[in-house]
Amino acid sequence: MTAIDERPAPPEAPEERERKALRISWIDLFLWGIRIAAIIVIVFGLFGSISKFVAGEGLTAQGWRDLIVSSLAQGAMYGLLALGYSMVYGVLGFINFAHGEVFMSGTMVGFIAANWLFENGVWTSNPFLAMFLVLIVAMITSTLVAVLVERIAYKPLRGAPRLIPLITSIGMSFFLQYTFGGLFGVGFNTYPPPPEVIAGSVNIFGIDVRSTQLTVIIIAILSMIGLWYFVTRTRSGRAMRAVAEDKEIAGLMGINVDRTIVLVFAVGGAMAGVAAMMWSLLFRSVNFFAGFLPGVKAFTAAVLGGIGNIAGAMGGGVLLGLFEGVGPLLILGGLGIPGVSQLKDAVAFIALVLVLIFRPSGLFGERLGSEDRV
Amino acid sequence: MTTVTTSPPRTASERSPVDRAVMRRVLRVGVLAGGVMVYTAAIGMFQTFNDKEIIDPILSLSYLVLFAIPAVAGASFSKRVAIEGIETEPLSTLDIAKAAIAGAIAGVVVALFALLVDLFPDLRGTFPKLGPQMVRLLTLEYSVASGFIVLPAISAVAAGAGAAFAWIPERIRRPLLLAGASIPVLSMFEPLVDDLFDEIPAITDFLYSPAGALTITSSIVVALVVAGVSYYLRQRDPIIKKRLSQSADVSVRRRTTIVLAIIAILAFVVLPQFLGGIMNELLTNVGLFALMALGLNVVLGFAGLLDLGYVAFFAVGAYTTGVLTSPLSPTWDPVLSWWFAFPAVVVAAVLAGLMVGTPVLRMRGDYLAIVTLGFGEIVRILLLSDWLSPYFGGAQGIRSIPGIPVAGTQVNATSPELMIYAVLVFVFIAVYVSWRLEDSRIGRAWAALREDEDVAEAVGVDTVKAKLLAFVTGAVIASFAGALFAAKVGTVFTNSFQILVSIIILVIVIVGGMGSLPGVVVGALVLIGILGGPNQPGLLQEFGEFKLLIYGALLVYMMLKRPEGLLPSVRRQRELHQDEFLQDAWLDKGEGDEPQSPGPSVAEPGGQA
Amino acid sequence: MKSKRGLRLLAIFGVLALILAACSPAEEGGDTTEAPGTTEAPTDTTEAPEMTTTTEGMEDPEPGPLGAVVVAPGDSIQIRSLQAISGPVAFLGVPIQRATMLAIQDYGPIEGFEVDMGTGLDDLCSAEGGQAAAQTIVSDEQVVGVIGTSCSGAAQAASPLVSDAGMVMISPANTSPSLTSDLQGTAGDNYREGYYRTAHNDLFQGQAVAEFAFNDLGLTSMAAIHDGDPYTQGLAKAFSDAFEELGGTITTFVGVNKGDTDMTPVLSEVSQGSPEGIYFPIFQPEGDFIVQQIGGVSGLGDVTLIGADGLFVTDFLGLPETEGMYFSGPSLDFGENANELTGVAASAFLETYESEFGEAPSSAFWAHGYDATTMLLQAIADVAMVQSDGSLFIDRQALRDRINATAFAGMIGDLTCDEFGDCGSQEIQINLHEDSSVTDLSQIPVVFTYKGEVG
Amino acid sequence: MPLLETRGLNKTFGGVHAIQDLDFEIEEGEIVSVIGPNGAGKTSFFNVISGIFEPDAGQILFDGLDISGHTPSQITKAGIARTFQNVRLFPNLTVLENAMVGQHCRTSSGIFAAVLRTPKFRREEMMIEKKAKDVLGFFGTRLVGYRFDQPAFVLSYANRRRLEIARAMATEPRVLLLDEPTAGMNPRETIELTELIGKLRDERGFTIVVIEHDMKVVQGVSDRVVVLDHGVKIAEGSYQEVSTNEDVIEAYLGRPADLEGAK
Repeated sequence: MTAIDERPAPPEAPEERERKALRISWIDLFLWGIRIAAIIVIVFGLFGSISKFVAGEGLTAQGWRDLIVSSLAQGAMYGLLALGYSMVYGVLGFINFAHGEVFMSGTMVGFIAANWLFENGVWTSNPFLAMFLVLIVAMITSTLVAVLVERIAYKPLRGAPRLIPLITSIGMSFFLQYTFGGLFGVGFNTYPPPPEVIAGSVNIFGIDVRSTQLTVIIIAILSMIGLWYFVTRTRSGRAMRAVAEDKEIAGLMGINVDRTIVLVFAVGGAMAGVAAMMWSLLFRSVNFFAGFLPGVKAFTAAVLGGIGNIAGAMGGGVLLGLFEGVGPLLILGGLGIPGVSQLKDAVAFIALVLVLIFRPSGLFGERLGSEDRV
Repeated sequence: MTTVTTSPPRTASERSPVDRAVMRRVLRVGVLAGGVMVYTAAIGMFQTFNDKEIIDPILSLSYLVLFAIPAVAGASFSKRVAIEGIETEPLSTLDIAKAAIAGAIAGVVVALFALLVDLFPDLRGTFPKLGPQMVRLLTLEYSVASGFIVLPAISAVAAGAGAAFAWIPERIRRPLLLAGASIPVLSMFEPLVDDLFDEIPAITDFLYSPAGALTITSSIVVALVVAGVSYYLRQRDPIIKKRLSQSADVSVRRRTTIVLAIIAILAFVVLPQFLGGIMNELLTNVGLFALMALGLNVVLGFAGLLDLGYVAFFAVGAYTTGVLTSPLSPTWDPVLSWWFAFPAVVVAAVLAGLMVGTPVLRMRGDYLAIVTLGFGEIVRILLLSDWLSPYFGGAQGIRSIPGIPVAGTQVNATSPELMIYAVLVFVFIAVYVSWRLEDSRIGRAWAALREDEDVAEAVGVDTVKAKLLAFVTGAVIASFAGALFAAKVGTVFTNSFQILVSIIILVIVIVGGMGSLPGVVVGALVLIGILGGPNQPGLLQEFGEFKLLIYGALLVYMMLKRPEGLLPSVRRQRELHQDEFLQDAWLDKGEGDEPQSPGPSVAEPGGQA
Repeated sequence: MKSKRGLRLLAIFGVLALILAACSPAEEGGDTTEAPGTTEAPTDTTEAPEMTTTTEGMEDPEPGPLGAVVVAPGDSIQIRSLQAISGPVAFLGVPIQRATMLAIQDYGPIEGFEVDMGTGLDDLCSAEGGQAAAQTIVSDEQVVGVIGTSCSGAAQAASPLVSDAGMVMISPANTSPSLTSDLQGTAGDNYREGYYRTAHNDLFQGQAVAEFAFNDLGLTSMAAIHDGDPYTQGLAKAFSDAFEELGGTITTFVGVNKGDTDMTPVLSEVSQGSPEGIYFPIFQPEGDFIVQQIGGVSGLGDVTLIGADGLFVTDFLGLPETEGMYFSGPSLDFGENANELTGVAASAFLETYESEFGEAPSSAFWAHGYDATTMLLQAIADVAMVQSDGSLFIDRQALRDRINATAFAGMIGDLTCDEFGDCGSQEIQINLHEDSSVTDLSQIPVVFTYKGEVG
Repeated sequence: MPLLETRGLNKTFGGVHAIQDLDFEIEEGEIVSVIGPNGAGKTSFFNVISGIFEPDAGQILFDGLDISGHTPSQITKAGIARTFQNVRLFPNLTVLENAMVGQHCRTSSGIFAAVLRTPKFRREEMMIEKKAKDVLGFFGTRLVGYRFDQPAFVLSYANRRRLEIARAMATEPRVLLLDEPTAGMNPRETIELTELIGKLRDERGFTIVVIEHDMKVVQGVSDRVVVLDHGVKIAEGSYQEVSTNEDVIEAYLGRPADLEGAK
């Protein structure tokens, strides 16, 4: 044969290689450029906002506080939803796109319960019982839908290339959306107004906080504590962590992997149910499409916080809530851009891109199974 | 697969009619079928489909769909999984009986549902589709009570027929099935047929009633003709097949492919001349989506990068064209012709591809999905924003975009029979480019990247470059679609660039077959042509309301049952049917023959390989 | 290498060009309406040869520059309905489509020819959707006119096709100034001959609200919120421009995104400028979120809220937070107004509607739809001529001329068309909503009326 | 001047020293075995050289130039190719395509050339195929003929190893890093491969570094043996020298079977 029988010649002249030894490729340069630009934009924006604030223009201190509290409430909801994404990713290593629809199912069926309770007077006469019942209904619905989706769409795909369950979940997401759209109609259903007890606002440390927002934040904290206890202190929780770490070994240790996976979906679903209840307090209007954007945002939150990390999901959610609630006004507003609230969603996604450029494993670090680590 | 492994094979003598497992299965299938029937009614599909007659005036689409469900369920009773070495149970009348019982159960479920809706009219407050009209239709305009007799009876017959179908000898079954299918197909494709035989109204007048459905007479004639032709062809079939299969020789096969491709191209070139405005409009939309799907196919099918914000490149193409060519575009004054704007579109797409591609280069594979989705939204939001409206028009979009000037005329929507050629030219370019790239050093690098990124890097593939190249190629192809879209529609608004578009392109690529060029084109033809795009009506406008439901269901179904797509690429087929290939390779050992590509119907092996 | 590539491209184009060239003569002989656009020659002459052969006493009419439709005896006169009948805007389009249907029934046959609307077409509230549907319409050369579209964006893409085909298009719901004129005598960028509308022009509504807020309410600084929809953004812009023209200040002009739920950020942004009033001509549910969340934003405690027709719906008015709000919109209190062409009063129409479809109309533009349809039918009736062979001859140019001269009393008021197709009554009114237990639209008092004057 | 040389190489993973102050060199045309107990840092050594990990400190000189910090593809292009401990092929590509991918870094046609099928591109493609067939032919009849068009995953374990080596050869390297090339092979195949490694140098002129557990192979192929333990080079020399070195015996004490069993 020909060339290869001879000694392969050095492919390039040494000088040329030497020049390439410059480690910084143009991609790194580009990324550094983005980093620096981001920092400059943020610094200038902050500076602009602060100087405006000092000059007595722009938002008042109370205005900022209101904005932050409402963003926190919104963020807490993202956080609870993010848990579902994070846990499923931690265990199965794919994005369960349909999780937003799991949440939506909770809000829709919760609406039936709330409406029924309202018509029967329970909503006004016994608000806490009513809210609790709605919570239970939403949680049960979301859990059932989550488990059903797992059974129908994901279980047969164990071990398939990871793109496949991801695409399946996108399909499932649309299927669920339009199923609910068909069942409930595409119009908006409005929950009855929140009961009197939480309709006003309370004063905490001198800050007026709307009671609904406070309730939402409290519920989120309680759910997080409950979940933390479940995951760290119970047998099933430990099984979940073991399966997340290594399915094969967990199976060898006598853990029923399939059942644990179902449990993960169930717990994620239940948390989505809680978020559904919170949604009904905060926004009241629901329709079949209500789950899509919160779902995407919640996944963003999960990635922000570091996927697979339960505390990270919550932290990521709260941060995302702040980024998109306060960010536009604080940063972009400071730069003098008009109509910044319209860019809210763009800010949320840009935050995601920036976080992944600065810290690819999320702000609080990833916790992934052995096979998913890079 | 599961049913086979759990129940040991039984002989006829052992089988007892009161076998509890059998009963449970009958019940389960019946309730499931009933549930699906109820589902179609509860989401309103059943009622909507009633507007479309299949055979005027005796059969509407709604009843066809409704009773197809027990028929399919019934057919499952006479399905046998063939396993080598184990004798399959022969079909028996008992199967039909079982199917009929299951069908009856399904009917009862539906009747119960109708009763429920009838008893609680308040349900309509929450579930708007559950009204008296639905009950009336569901019980075939009889009373609710008689529904308990009529529905189970028809469902039982449908299910029994479904089961009995397997009894019919193969050579008759096929023509029968085709004849049966031809009636709804011809009825639903009425606009197409109407358009094709525009000049010969005698044909359409004979076939269709004023409502646009087949008449009783015409459906009988159609069924007979189709059955006859297919029976005749089937007799001759072996000869043709033999001739084709003998050409295992690669060069002959390649020649066949080329001949087929030329025929297809000629058909595409000639066809628009015979079609009216409606069909050309439809095909133009198909072409635009095919173009985008071809682009996504490079990114996803070749390089394995899941881009959920692909619509962003479409938007970049459309907006660049709009800004440069429209006299109304704010800020940008010179009015360029489409041809001069085109290079700018390509440049903008390359830049956009790099902008999106670079930050995600080092990210984990599936973060890519969410980040690209985010990019898609960022682009849309920025284009819509008041902030950038001095450049992109914001909510008012960019209007008065001229068409493509060709030989003194403007090619745009007012000349659909020319627009289609513009789109076809670019589809051909995209197909040609993808085809050439796939079988080149770059295509192999993408394939390696898709298989195993780390190893690809280790054997000398510059994965950064390969990824960016994929992103940029995909972006440029999508921008072609955008440029054509802007010229065609004449206005661009951001609501044409929703996430939904990305998802639908994804469905096209998946359904057609990731990495398969004919698959992607056929996928676009089938999905956009029949169901339609997000803002584009398809041939079957009756499905409009349930378009996205069907898209979602299709995506799930394909992933579960046929992940390689309708016309799979060879590599995908290998990947998803590795165990079958291994078996074949084992069987072929020593023969020195290349493995036959296994059909989808090959029995799956009992265990994982 | 380069030249080779060029050669191949050339070859492809060459082949295509040859094919086109080969086919074009054949086309001229055949369906001429399928290749409209470039020539001003008559585009529809399929029935023309027949006409010249008739030799009965009366001279049969010659088709005008846009051609003519000839309806054979026994056939129906074809008009089309093109509305948003699926998706989120269906609430607007469905009642209009139904009103068109009922108007055709009420009007009855023209010269003994039935009028057929065909299947209602869907504009999908998008440019592509409108264009695709228009393609369907213009490929049937028997179609005389179109009632549509619901959305301005759809009309911008559809009207060139319809106009080029010589047909007329009357929209009951488009309000964008670009489709007609700027009210100062300059044609809008998307104005096409043969386009008319019975809906009001956005500029009037913007002007009305600005005058009301500035003069009557005495507000000097206002904010405007839209939702990124061309309609809401256009209206908010029209308002802002008019308000600043009057001497007021627009403190913030901002959009929310459709699907947004948390309005605190946008309201905070608005609160920065401490406006005295907010105009938000948007839809539900974003409008709901705004009124529900505005109480939690400091500095916006006692601003005057003004909504528009999109929020002037029963559901929204039932919210306790909407008390004290103003709503701008076309005059929708049709009461006993009757359409003089059919003699049907608005109240009678509503009764028929409810008995026919089992629900009240989900938006008030049915009346515009009804009037638009009768306007078209009346014009057809006026220009249609029965020919010697019993067929009906409708000249397209004559039809346009006739519609330009429209003058009749409809349900929405007096209809006359200006030279750019604005035919609506242009009456804008502002309602004050004081009690959330009153949700019947006709019970809510009108506090301001504005009659737009063109020119 | 040695062809490949490391000076004071260091790599730690979360406090664990995978490689410590490693000085290593190999002359052109030499075959050096790297041995050591499990966890000794052998594979980490390969990963650092081939650019998968960047060294924390130290230099990697290839042909006198520092290549540390380059990406794996750049290093492969410079002339160092490797195989993996747990065979990593592109399972769904055909055998021939697997080998052809190896030629990627030796070819340069871009998108336009590929789309337009320029003469240069066609020549290059023919060259790629020829070279791929040539390297596959190195293993006798095992990977040729009908095998060309078979997907890689149908191959037997030993054939996969061979294909991986072929793919590495296709990158036209000067140095071949073979990570346990005989793992999982039966004795007959092992002997055959041992001979092949010799042939790789003698006929094709590659310089070869091989990680090996099988001492028969080590004895059979090595000009020189380097012993690692806990990331530190504890011995170096001919097989005879090393196998009698006390440090080495001590290092292997935990698992004496390895050494003794091999003998």
